[in-house]
Amino acid sequence: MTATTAVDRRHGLELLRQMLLVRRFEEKCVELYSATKIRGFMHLYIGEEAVAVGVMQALTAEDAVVATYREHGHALVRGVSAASIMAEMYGKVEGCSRGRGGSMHLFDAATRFYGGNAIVGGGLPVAVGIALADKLAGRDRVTACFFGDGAVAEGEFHECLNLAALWSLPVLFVCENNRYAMGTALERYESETDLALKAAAYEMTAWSADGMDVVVVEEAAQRAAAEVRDGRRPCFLELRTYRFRAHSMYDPDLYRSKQEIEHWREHDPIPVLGDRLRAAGLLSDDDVAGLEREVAEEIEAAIAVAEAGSLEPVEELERFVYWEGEAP
Amino acid sequence: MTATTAVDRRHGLELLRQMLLVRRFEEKCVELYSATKIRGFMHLYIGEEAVAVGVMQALTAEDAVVATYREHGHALVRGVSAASIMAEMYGKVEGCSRGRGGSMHLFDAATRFYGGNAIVGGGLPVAVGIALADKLAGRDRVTACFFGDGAVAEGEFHECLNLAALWSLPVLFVCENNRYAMGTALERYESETDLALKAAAYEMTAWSADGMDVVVVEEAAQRAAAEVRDGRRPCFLELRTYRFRAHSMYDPDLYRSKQEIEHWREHDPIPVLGDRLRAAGLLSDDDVAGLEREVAEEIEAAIAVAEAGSLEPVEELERFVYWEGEAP
Amino acid sequence: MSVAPAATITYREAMRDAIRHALLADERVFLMGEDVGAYGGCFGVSRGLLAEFGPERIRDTPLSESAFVGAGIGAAMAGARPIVEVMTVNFCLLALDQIMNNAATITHMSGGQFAIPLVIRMTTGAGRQVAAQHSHSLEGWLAHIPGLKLLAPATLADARGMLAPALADPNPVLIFEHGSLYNLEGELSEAAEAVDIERAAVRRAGADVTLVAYGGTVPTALAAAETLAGEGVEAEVIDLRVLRPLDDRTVIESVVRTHRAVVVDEGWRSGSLAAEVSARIMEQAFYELDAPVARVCTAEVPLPYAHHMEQAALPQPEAVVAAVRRMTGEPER
Amino acid sequence: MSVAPAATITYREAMRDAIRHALLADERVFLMGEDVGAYGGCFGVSRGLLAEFGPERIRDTPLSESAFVGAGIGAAMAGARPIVEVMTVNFCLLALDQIMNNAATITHMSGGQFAIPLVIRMTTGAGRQVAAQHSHSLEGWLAHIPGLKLLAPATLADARGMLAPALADPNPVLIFEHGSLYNLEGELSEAAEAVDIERAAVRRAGADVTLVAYGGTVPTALAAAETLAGEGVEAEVIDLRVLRPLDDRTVIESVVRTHRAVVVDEGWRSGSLAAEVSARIMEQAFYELDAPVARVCTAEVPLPYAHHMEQAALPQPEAVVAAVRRMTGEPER
Ligand SMILES: Cc1ncc(C[n+]2csc(CCOP(=O)(O)OP(=O)(O)O)c2C)c(N)n1
Ligand SMILES: Cc1ncc(C[n+]2csc(CCOP(=O)(O)OP(=O)(O)O)c2C)c(N)n1
Ligand SMILES: [Mg+2]
Ligand SMILES: [Mg+2]
Repeated sequence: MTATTAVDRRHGLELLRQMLLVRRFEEKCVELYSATKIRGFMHLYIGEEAVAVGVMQALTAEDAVVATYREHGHALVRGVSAASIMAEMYGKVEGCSRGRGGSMHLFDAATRFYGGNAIVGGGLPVAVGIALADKLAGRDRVTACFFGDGAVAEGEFHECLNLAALWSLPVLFVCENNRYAMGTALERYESETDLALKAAAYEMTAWSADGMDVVVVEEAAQRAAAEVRDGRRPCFLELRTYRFRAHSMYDPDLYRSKQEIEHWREHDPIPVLGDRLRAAGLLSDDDVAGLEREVAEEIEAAIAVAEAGSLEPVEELERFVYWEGEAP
Repeated sequence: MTATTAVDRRHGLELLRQMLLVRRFEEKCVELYSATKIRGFMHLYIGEEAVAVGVMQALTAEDAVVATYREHGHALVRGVSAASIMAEMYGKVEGCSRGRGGSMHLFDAATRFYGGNAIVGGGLPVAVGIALADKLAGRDRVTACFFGDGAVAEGEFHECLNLAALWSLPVLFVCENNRYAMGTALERYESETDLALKAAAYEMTAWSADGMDVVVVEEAAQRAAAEVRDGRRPCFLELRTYRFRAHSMYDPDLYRSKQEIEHWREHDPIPVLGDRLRAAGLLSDDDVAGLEREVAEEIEAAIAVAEAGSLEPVEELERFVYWEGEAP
Repeated sequence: MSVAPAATITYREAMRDAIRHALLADERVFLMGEDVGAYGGCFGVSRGLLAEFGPERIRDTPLSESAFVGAGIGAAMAGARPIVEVMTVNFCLLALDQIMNNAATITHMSGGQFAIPLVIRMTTGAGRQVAAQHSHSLEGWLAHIPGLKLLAPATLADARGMLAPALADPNPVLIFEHGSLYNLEGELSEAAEAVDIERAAVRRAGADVTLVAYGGTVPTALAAAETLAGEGVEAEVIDLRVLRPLDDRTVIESVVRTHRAVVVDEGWRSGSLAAEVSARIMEQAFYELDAPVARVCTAEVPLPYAHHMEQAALPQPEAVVAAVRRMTGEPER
Repeated sequence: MSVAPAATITYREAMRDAIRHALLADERVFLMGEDVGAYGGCFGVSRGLLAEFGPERIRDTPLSESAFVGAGIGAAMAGARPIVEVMTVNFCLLALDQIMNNAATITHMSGGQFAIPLVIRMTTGAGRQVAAQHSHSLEGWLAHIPGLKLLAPATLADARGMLAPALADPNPVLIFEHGSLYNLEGELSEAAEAVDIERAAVRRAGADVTLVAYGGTVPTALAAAETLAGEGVEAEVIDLRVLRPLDDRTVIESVVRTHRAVVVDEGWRSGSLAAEVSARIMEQAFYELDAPVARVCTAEVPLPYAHHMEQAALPQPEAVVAAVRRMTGEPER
């Protein structure tokens, strides 16, 4: 699928800004990880930004999002503040999960961001349930569920696609196919590597699209989201992408070739969009400089908040094991 | 798929004998259940006999079988003695599982009958593993794995088809599609009800066949088994059948119509084969009478063994929790 | 208990009543699970509800335990009030990742942003000769998991009264219905009163020994108490009712009076809830004990099919009585 | 221990050695799991093995825990000797049905017809700020299941020596490798001797109090013992090593000498293995106790990400020392 619509300048710049924000934010996270400000598992989205940015364009504020442990980008683009995300990774109480979740468990009720789930496939049933609740309550909403290619092998994937299709639930299944589950290449763990084909087993409409071109992603997502909204049934979207960095900060990255990585870097979604906009005369060097400045300031401000943030008193350790107060 | 091969008399009579054995055996089980000689859960295969009988024809003594809790027929046809099965259901130590398993857990190492598994879908990974061990040891064997339509919804189904296809394991997946998972009709729990289509998601060859005609089943099974043996890869076989009785002895059977049951009874696999053989001049009333007598005697003898059998001393309760003696 | 007119009812009917009332009281409530609809529930609990409430609120699910339990979690997070039926505790193993890693965890992991007002019902227990894979008693074991609440109704009043407060609770609540109790019959006031879901209950008062039980072993303990009474030993029988958070205060107060305790548990002995109760008595009432706390649990074997073997594996009143006799025979220190 | 030349080795290398030797010793042995091959194992344990033994014996699996754990069961029943790696204990929840309903059950349920010589390895434990879903310590909890054997190597010798006897065992054996131990370094004889997998081990002798620990809490208990020694209190440290079947004899013999015990367990307190140990001491050594057995366990919360909160939740040497002080301060009865 290739892009057919022309992008107007305002929207084009916004797409670029969002991808730059995610990219620069995570580049900073790497520094902060080395500086031991951030700990635990940290999974970078660098190279895959077009997927979250493109798909989120198709969602409204009422829609819901379920993501994985590789979700910094999804949270940022969804509108969770960079400051609350950074504070979370610092383990500060100002964090979007009060420092209890960390990088893999960003949550934000305000934007219906139902988390960062670190069990592969674990978010899919939750997404199906959110869509079920919305449907039962007669709320016309979409739940976008992001997961990786590796999650397709889990039994829950199969159970959830069937359940969503059987009950005509408004779930947009977004498979971020970066061709690896940790160090295992797709063809080494799936007998059928055309992931969009899987949806046919559930009578679910599916599309595959180039996940390195944000304009293409947005177009595919708009079509799929419209299908979910108006068709009142789930859809499956496979976005072919690639992670430029290792799986996590612990990964020696020994299972793929430098050439392969280089090949994909040539499709870096940020220059891809930049070139497209320049070619259409919609982007200048000043624009880029301006966006970089804007993004850098947002990130610096976020770090300042995180640095200035406070550690939750250990006396509060046992809080929130159970919900405090009345049911909402 | 309809039968193309003519059946010779000897084989035709043997197929009929096996189906009659299973049918009469279970009819007796119903009586014995009412007489409280048999307890616990008991699931009848009545109406589905052509499936186990037809498929088993394609297996050799070296092949392996994994079945479900509805496995009296599979065990009998595989060659587990009626006496040891009946004794098992009586809870006697002479039973094929020493009375520890009961109706749902018939086991017999001698015939590579890896059991009756009562967790829906629970036998599939075991079958995949048996096939893996055979393959790694260079043994040219097939593992036939029987399961119901309901099992297709379980995540394990999805995981196991992928694993078997990915690793080219010699598993013959036999889906006994009797259109109900307990009281839930297939179309009420599967978004795509054409079960053979599911195999495509794993690049696995699949066939559907009429499960009420044992000759058709055997033909399909022979083809599939040959494919597994020679192609050294798994195959999926869907056999469309129907259970004439309730799901279990506890089931009030309120979820389907008398007409539906009547319609299917018109395709009872035993008369279907009888008529076919009679039409070909291969079967006489005397033959049938002879088979009935033979089968009745075998069952009476089995009951005698079960009645005369002994109860395991309670002192042996904790035996076999761990394997006794050296690893085999 | 109540002054409203009383009627004869079974435990099964009491559960059905409770579900009906919940569906009538709050349109956010729905029931989903395997065969809860057309079949009427594997144990007949939901019979008639599909006809009364329709397929949107009484949802038959595919055999996909992980998906529909997880869907219950998501639905609860999004404002619904799901009652998820896992046909039996044996099958909840397939959904345990969702239960432990999502239901029990998300409220805390999100810093208190999401409540999970979810109820999961399961039938539990052995005794019907359904063999190893279908005879688990895992509720005591599952009580290990922080973030969950676990209930074990052992009386008609609890069978009917526990669901409403469980649904009102903003946390995931698991309700375990012991298969042997469904046909329990008795009088129960017509008014479906809610009961507390915090405290254990003293089912029988006694000064000589404390018998601690829950779910399917409450009748066992009461039967043992009867026998003991005949021997002049007055046993106090405590029904834990709530397996997590455990109401140890009620247990300790009793032990302080009786100085002896036997815990009766259908779970396998090692790592049983009975071990936890024993450890808490050790920690909180050691100096009150005249004898070591004893446990009567299920033998550490997969449950066998044969009737005599299964019964030999399960905790019997005789074993409880024997444990008490050994204890009261024990020389004081 | 041994007279063979000793070399410096890490716990990770010791595990790798053990797997290598097993693969070399018996062609029926193979290793399968997520990322055991090309990636070299999530924690680097199997690095290099794919190159040495090839993809037939070092099998990378899809993310399908239930399928490949169950496949290990079937393969073992059919004569293979699988070593299945479940990347971490957190993910074994997805395979628990296979583990409890097949691996732990089939030998008994089949009347002793099928052996299941299967080894399942998992990394376990908290302490690395990987938050609630990745920080479970479930090995003590899983020790509830009859039919399984559970091992928790806490030393280099056990890391290298437990695999061979586990593979030789005709039953399913689960081996839990605590993440905090992989970089443990020390001298170990070149000869890969097998160790017993039946008995607990006294890691430090002492007459005043018994500290019972396993896996990740053995270093915690030893650290506490050091501190206590400085205060003139000699603690005996017992490493359970085998979580099922539990070697309570070694524990009881120690308690009979010391009259006091503290159980240190990284599992959540309620329903922990520590509760079982406490209950067994109650049952077998009650009259020997000068004070109630104490437990130092993980707080009953999903593990938080923030370092200070996570550390506050986990059992620390200071808490063990404090528990012993309370105990020794306790007036004798
Ligand atoms: C159930 C489960 N098994 C294993 C893991 C360990 N693990 C974390 S991420 C990952 C790879 C997932 O790959 P994919 O789904 O493609 O997502 P990606 O990391 O490529 O974005 C694995 C195996 C896990 N978190 N959950
Ligand atoms: C995992 C699991 N969930 C639920 C059950 C209860 N149960 C037993 S049989 C059955 C229906 C299975 O239907 P199908 O697979 O079509 O087999 P059939 O009984 O029709 O032969 C159910 C729901 C079970 N045994 N295991
Ligand atoms: Mg991936
Ligand atoms: Mg069926």
